[in-house]
Amino acid sequence: MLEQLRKKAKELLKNKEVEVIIGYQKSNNNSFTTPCFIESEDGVDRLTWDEHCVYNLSLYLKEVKGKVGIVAKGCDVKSIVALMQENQIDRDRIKIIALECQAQVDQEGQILEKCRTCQVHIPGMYDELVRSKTSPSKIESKESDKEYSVLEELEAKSTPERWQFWQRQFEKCIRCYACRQVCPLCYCSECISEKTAPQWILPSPSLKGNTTWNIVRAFHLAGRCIDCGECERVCPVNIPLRRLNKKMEKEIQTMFNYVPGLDSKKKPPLVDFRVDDPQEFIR
Amino acid sequence: MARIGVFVCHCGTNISATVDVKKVAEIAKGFPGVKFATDYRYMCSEPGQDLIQKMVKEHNLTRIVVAACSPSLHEKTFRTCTQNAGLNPYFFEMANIREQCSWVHDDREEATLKAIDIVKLATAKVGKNNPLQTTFIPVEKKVLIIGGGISGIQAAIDVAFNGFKAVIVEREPSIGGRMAMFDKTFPTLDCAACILTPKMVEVNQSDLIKLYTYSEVEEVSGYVGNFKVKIRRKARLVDENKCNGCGTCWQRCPVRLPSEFDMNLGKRKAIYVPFPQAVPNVPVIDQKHCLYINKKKCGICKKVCPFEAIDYEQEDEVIEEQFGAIIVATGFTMFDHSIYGEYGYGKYKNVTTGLHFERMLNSSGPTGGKIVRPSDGKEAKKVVFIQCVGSRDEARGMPYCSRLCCMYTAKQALLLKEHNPEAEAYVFYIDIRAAGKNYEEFVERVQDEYGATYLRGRVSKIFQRNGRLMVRGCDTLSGTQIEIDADLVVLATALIARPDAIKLAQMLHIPYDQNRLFTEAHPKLAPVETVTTGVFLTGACQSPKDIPDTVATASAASVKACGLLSHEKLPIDPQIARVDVEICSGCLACKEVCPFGAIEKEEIVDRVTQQKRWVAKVAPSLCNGCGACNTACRPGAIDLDGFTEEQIFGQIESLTADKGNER
Amino acid sequence: MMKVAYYPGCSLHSTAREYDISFQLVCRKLGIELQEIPHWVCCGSSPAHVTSHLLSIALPCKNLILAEEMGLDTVVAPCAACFNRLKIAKQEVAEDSKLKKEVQEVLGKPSAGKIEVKHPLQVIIEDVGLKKVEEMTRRKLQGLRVASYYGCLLVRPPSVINFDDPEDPQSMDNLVSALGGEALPWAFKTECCGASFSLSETDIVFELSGEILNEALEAGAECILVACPLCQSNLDLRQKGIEKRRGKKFNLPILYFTELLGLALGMSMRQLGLSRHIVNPSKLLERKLAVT
Amino acid sequence: MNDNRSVKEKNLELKPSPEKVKIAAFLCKWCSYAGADLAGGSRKKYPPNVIVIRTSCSARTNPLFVWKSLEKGLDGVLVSGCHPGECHYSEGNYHTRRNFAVFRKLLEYIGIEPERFHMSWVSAAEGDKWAQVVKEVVKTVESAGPNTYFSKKKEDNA
Amino acid sequence: MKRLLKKEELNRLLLGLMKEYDVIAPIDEEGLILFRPVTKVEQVLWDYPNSLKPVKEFFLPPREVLFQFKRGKVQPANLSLKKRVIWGVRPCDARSLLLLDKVFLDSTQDVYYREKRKSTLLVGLSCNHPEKSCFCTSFASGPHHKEGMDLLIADLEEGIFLLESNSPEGEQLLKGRGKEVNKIDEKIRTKIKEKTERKIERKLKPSQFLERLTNGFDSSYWEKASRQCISCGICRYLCPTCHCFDIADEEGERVRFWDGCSFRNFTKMTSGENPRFGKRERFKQWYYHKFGYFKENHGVFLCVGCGRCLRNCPVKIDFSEVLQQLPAQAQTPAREG
Repeated sequence: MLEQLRKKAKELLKNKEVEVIIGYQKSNNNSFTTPCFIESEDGVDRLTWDEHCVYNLSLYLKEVKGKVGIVAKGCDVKSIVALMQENQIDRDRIKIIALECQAQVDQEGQILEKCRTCQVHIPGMYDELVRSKTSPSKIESKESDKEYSVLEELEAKSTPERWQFWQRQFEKCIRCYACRQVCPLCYCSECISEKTAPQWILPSPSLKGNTTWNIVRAFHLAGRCIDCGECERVCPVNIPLRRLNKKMEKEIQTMFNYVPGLDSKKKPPLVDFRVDDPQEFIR
Repeated sequence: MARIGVFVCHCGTNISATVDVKKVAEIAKGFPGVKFATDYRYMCSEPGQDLIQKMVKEHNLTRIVVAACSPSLHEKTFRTCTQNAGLNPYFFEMANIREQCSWVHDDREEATLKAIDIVKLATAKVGKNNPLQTTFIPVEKKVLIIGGGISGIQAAIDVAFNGFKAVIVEREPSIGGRMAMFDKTFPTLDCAACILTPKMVEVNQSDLIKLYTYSEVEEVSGYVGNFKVKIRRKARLVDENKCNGCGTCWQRCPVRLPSEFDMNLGKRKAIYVPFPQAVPNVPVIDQKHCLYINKKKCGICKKVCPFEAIDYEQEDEVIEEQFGAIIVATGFTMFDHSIYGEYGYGKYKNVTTGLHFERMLNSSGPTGGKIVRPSDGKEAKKVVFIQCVGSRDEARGMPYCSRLCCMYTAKQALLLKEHNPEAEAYVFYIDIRAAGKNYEEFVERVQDEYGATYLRGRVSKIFQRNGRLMVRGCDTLSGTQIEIDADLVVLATALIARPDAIKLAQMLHIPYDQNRLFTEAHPKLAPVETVTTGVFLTGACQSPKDIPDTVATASAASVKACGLLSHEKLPIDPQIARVDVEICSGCLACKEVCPFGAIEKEEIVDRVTQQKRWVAKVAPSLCNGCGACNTACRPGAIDLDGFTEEQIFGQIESLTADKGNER
Repeated sequence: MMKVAYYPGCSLHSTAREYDISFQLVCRKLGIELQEIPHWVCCGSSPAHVTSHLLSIALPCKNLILAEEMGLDTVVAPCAACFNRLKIAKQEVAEDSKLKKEVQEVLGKPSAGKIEVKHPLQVIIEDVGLKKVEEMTRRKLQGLRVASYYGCLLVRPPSVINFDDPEDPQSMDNLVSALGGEALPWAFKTECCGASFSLSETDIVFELSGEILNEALEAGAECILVACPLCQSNLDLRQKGIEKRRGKKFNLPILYFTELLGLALGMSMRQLGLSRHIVNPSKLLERKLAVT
Repeated sequence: MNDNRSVKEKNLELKPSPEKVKIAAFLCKWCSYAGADLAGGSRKKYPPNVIVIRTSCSARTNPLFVWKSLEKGLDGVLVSGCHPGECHYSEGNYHTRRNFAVFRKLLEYIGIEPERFHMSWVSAAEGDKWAQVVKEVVKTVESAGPNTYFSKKKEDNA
Repeated sequence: MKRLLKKEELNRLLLGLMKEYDVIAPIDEEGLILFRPVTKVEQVLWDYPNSLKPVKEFFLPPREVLFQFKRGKVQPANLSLKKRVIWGVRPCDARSLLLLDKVFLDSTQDVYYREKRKSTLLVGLSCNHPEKSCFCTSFASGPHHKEGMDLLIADLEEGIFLLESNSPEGEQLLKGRGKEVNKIDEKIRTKIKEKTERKIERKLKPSQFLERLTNGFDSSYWEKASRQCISCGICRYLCPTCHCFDIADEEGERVRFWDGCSFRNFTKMTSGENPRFGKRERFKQWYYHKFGYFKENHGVFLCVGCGRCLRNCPVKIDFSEVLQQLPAQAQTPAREG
């Protein structure tokens, strides 16, 4: 697959379809895979593709100007679709080199939870598609592979227990905002956390401020987050952030039958409505 | 820092009865920013308002809080007063300590504590109020009148008289409404046609009034001064300009159908004019029954028409027009009495309603003025009138009195006796409601001079016995049961709202009550207005009314509408949305949720990066100030003046100040 | 096979024996197994609810409890007054928790809740169904002209009974047409017959029942069908007196709908106890139905 | 009332009794606020625990206001607007319904008792419904007890 | 003074400390190695690379209440706190405090910081198994340095520890404990020291950094180098020497809390003007402050080589690589990034 990727990237650069390609590379001295920006044809050889390409490169699209090529997995493509729904992406300047991706692994080599329930091993939208020759090895499915099984444990808890659990997690937060900065859908030039008049979110890492920050973040991503899992990966204090966003995804899917990141023409759920929306909770 | 003045009103005793107004004023002095607080018996009175203006000067106050009644009553009053005191009218907030405090709590201690919280909330909000300037929008000098009955006609005439253009949209082929069906009118026994037809002609001839008959309002958008209305002109299949109403076509038309105008007592043709004095006097083809339309046979009307006015290919036409104000005059419809088993479930032909009787009374009606039994056409000597059929019947969900049935029944009894002196009229009633001018005298005359028998009691059963209607009831005044073998029974059925009233209400965004009658802005102070500025109500669509009241409200509504149109431009509420382009990231979630299409995207050059980017832009004239965009905007880049984030945040904070945010 | 609790009520074991006999025979024929409620008590009809509301509710509740203890889910009460009392008691206890507590104190047991109260006419129309009845008829009514008289308790108050139409009921009429008779439309189906004034104020009964008989005659009836022992007795027992007072011959046999149904199902007049009627129905029935 | 104690002492003396729950109600000014006024007009009595914050439309009530109220110590929050189809701005309440259908799930998920957040549709003609809603809401919030989410634990600085 | 102690003797020392001081030591909290107050010896971790959050958090806390105010009454935070011991500090972290002292104690003294420093003893633990990302040796420090500590514990393996005091208080703690240190122990200790130092392969040449930086200030290289950075706060917050903070009022409290020059609003002024708005400027600032300005002002690099920024960067940026690829001469066009 790697040669195909490099060949396609070289082609795009050669006939000036793009000025820069955002991809993955092995950083030279150590064994890490990191994002990279290729601007010349011969730089293409630095491109790599393995199971450590966990980064969602679409977050760079808002800063990199001009004609851009981007190497994207199925989940990354979904976030590009979500960005298109919110007028953040001009599709014509983007060339998507999509890769068939079986699964990515974390630092300990374990398959990421999100890949177990992934429906987009073959990305839904692309300009170029790189398929793997050999038939991909099926990841042996575990019983916990149901879409929202990750939530069951917490949902089973009682309300006070859940409050204790999340208070314990939010207490650890140091407000480094890595979860916000890594998320492709957190593109606001001025986040509400920086508002001082009124001061919606207390800026210091107090328990009250952290709780409000995490609630606002979860609500602002409701119906938009495509579960690329980057926020949970980058959180230095291991707060299970995916479990917040996944819960919102589950509720929105049950109530409004909407799955984010599949159709760039569709209106995101929280700016849309149907006359027969559920209202059993309203007196 | 704001210098706030708090004025606590006693409202006579409405507030001071359960709220210790002195203590509220005293405590208010301690609130942040409050520099002056007092209480007074009637803040909305002249001296009350003078007090405010005096204190503003004395303590150079910059913000005013009046703790009294609901803003829906006196917010305007005090805004003007604040302006007269030299401050921006929006530097004022009302604390509702009457409807939402003194009137709903009886424990004095609790009511006072709550009043204090409400005042604290108002002071917190007023401290954050921005100075808003009223902006103005042009006014379309034309009134839309929905409904062409007597109320629509009268309104149109008055609007034209004031020199403004009016457009009547009438669903039926002709204007005239219910009144056109009547024979005489009470209490003067004027002939309905004699007093209605000249007004119909006046409407038709007036060059300021445009008639869209056989048409319906389909869509209303925009707001006061700038309503955009889509009107569907249903295809008449007759060209109005060519036809002069000679009538050759409907005389030769072979299809005979029951005439709805004559309450199915008479006949009409497939191409017909509902009644002789119809305005416009242009027939309409009933597409459901016309032979040509359905089976491509006949087509006589087209052949005989001297002016080629018939056009079978005519299509519905939807036109869009701009209006400054809308007067709703859609009238009423009759209660369906067939749900009453006692009166025979509508099975007996001779059990009719007031409108059937009216059509029989009418000389140009189906019976030429003779009162007959619909079953066999024989003359009806013994007629029983039954009042309150549907009205005042809680069990049928109809609690209200339809106000005018007692009067038209009396009139009909009188006319029955006039048409045939030997005829006997019996009226079963609960209470006679004759409150208008010369009404009571009229009913007395019908009983004394014309010998109508009034029986105070309900009818328990009507049944048939060898061709005659046996009416069983009781007369509570004599305490006996009565059985009358009647030729004809006339039910005074209730006046109810049109079946599609709710659809129209939602189109116009006006509220309606549980009886689907449109709700006026205020039952006493604004009976012909609605909460939606620019939309007015007249006639029975608001509640059942007789002709005198209908004409009165029609004139009132037209004066209100013309009052609006007499302004060159209209002040619009400055409490609308505002975008902070520094923060806006151009996601346009606000544009998606805006019900009025008031938000568009705009390309600007970023101040810091000097690069082009998209941001949202609000069109002040279109924005109605709902604030949906505020919630949709994640970074909080769009704010709604009058209900800004800071104001609401300040209110929440003041509410929880005593809860102690100390840890 | 449908099992149903049977509440006969005082009149079906006395003045209305033929209603009981015909009902039992018809049920056996139609496959309905009746189990009389052991130790049933008075249903608390008019004498009770005039004196004490609690008594008028506790009595029927007692019967409902007894029926429920038989483990059946429906109780049938042929007499319209009993049917009415059971229905009203069940609804009032369900809606008024204070009353429910009082009844529980009086009866010493939690009051009944789940059992359904039905009238035999309802069971025949709703559970057996007219189609099946039609298939089982062996003797058509040969166009016998019948005026069905429902009385004032069988279909009212509609909010509690909610069976058939309170103003113009059709269930007996449908039964008659299904059996081949001619159901006459007439207006006095639910007019009051004078009920229990029969003893204390007999001339009221003469007046009211007279109206009913006269109206039925006017409508061309050959006989009147009833579903309540009291209606039957007023129209039947008092018919002679009424004829004397009005100076007009009626000679209208007053039959229970179960008797007519029995005849249609092939039973004989004697079996159905028709001989007990004051106005003798045998001449009419022999002429019309050729039945002995 | 001629005591001469300074305002500050008096202010403190009027501390509301702690166990009385305090509830904020965000009412849309066209329907629910008018309904509350009608309840006043018809002298319907209901408990004083609910304080009204008037908004232009229920759609203006940002779920963040609800969280901010709970975070700052209020015991319950009620959001009320016009019945669907009757919104003065025609679609406002549809958006409110969706926003809070999602937000209430988030609140419950992180451990806020469901008894603390309520929504209702109250029209301008439903004075008695407003009184009824207030009574029910106050009873339910009282069952959840005072809001102690952020108040009892000492915030440590270390 | 140097002494040799066995493991249980060391535990007894720790127990003794617990009675007299608040002892803070590294523990494993749900997989995160953090310094926390401890009350039982078993809680204390012994073999761990380094904590996630540096000991800076006990001197410049992530959030600190400067004073409280209510209705015009101000109530300053009480500065005096119970004497405490931070046990198991790594040499790089201990040295970082010396750098922070230059910022908070040199010219104007930060009273909050000073009181915390005064009432804290540092008992260090030398590293025998450094991480691959460690490079303390490149910044005048080392796995066995005792700079900035009161007492250093060197693990001689086989359960024997060589304790060396580095301050009067350190000496106080050591008095009368364990055995004398003889030559052989000294030799074992220096052998382990050299072995660990050799384990640290990552070598940097910070000397050229200053010169490269001064030349490359306007180089377009920074545009390319900064593209990969997502401007989060991790490298700033977890760096033991980064000390920027913001101050805000929160519900009646004036609080000081960590801030990072990576954030866009770090230099946003009230007027809306923002000198370092772009990612390029903000990315550069970290390098110039640590290896440029601080070196010029205080003569020493603001880095102790603990490697936290390399381990925790979400996009795996290695600052040493960035600096090495910064073109030596300003004018040569930027080489392919």
